[in-house]
Amino acid sequence: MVANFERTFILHVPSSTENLALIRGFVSNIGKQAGLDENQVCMIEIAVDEACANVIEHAYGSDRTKEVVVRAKLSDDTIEIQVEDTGKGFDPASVEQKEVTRLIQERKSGGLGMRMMKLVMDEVQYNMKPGERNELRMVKKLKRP
Amino acid sequence: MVANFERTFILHVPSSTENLALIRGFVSNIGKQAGLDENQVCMIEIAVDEACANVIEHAYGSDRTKEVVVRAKLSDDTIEIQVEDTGKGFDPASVEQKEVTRLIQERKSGGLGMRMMKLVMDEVQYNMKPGERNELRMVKKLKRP
Amino acid sequence: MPNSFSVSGSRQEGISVLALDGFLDAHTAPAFEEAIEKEVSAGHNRIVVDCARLAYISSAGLGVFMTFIEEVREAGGDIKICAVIPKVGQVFEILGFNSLFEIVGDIPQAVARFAHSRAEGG
Amino acid sequence: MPNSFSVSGSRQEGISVLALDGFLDAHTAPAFEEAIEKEVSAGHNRIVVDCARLAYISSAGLGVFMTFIEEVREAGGDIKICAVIPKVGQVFEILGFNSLFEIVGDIPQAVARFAHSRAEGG
Ligand SMILES: Nc1ncnc2c1ncn2[C@@H]1O[C@H](COP(=O)(O)OP(=O)(O)O)[C@@H](O)[C@H]1O
Ligand SMILES: Nc1ncnc2c1ncn2[C@@H]1O[C@H](COP(=O)(O)OP(=O)(O)O)[C@@H](O)[C@H]1O
Repeated sequence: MVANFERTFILHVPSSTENLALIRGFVSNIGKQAGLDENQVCMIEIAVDEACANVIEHAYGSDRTKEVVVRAKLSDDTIEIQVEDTGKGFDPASVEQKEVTRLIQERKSGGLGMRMMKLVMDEVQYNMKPGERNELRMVKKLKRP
Repeated sequence: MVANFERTFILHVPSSTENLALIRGFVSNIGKQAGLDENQVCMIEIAVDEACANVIEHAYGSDRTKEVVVRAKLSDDTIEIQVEDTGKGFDPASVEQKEVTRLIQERKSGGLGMRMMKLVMDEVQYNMKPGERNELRMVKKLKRP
Repeated sequence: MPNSFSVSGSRQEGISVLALDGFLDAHTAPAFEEAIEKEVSAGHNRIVVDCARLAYISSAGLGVFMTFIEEVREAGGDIKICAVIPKVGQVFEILGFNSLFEIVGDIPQAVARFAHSRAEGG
Repeated sequence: MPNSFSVSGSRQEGISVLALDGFLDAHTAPAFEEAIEKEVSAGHNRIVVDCARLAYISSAGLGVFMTFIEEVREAGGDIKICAVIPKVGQVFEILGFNSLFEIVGDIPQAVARFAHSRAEGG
């Protein structure tokens, strides 16, 4: 593995859940290049999967003509991932995080995505300009052996 | 599979042979979405692998700070792939295509990449602006059943 | 296919076993939901979900378990999960599913867990 | 690793068997080249390349065969290729390697092909 310089990877795909597998493959390869083990790689795959699924379903309302952009920056001690959309945006602070037991009582099928991202990544930060450029930035610290 | 509209996918990666696997994964996923079978998918993977390996080795002379861009456009009846670099470029017409037997006699390890692309794809076309934007465009027709 | 996922169902000792295979995400979750829905509609409330060949799960997959668990439990049944690979297991764990669902080693163990519970409706 | 590739070598009846595993491209070809180079330097000119676990090959991988074939043949040896999966086989075929290299079904067949040829140098 060669490090000591920042490496940037960018992926643009049509906004369709069909492309979540492609996005995960992209993230997985980069995670392995970062020296993460299989389970850690899977955790980052999930965080990005959740972020992109939200963009596809919520930001774009399943409009398949839109585009999801995933940027990954690999440095010596972090892997930084940005998910970008030009969709309707939202106020993440206004989203109520319900307990899983409550979601179950209410027979909800959703409401775990953002929690998953926060549990898995070291930083999760939204930056919204609805209709222009909404951005979700996630950082994972690399604990080098 | 939903078709009837064009889908565009773009991948940017640092110019390093380490990223050929990532590029192949990208192409493979798109090939499968196009409905190609495993062997056909592999042929397109190879064409793009050869194109990108040439950019990494020849256009950029293994300068890992440079970027390789792969664009794929999926329509109802074609898969079109563009490989872009800002490297030194070359005149494809001036490259002599030697027989494999001759390459073997001369103990060459290279000289098969461009031939491979041409054998596998229906169209292969270079568009050179050295230092600015060199582009290799390859098209594969989809023979729908 | 890159996003390949399939569910196959069988009945064992009055219990429905749904075997998941592949990648369970927002794209493929509807297929899993449909499969569980079919069991529940048929009055089959004792369900084992065999995850031996499940390579990946995201929250969309977990959502399917959440949607149905109350309903089958109210009907005297349950959804038991078995044979989870570590990569998938860590997802269940991280979201606290381990304390909300019974997750066991293999199908026979999952089936046995139903043995002592009351008979289901159908 | 996504670009995983490995070569492992063994000797059978005075023949070097190199087993390739994974993806052979411009990134991994140097490892294969090194392995063949080592055999040839040791005077081992009768080489079988076992492709049973080779999932992918690009022209960079084919280039390794091209580099050494003349040298080992001049020394009375050969490089025989065996157990190629169809995806890899179509690459050999499309570039005409089938008429330039002996490509057979498995290691014993490849080894047997050396039986009638002259003894090698070392
Ligand atoms: N990128 C986004 N654009 C618009 N709304 C979003 C976005 N991400 C999340 N949301 C909103 O936040 C809610 C909670 O998201 P999440 O925790 O991922 O659960 P789920 O997506 O399963 O509902 C969503 O239901 C949606 O209303
Ligand atoms: N993208 C490129 N930029 C600059 N030179 C190139 C490029 N692609 C090919 N070439 C030139 O064409 C030659 C033949 O390429 P190719 O047939 O792919 O074989 P190989 O790459 O194995 O030499 C190369 O050796 C190189 O000189």
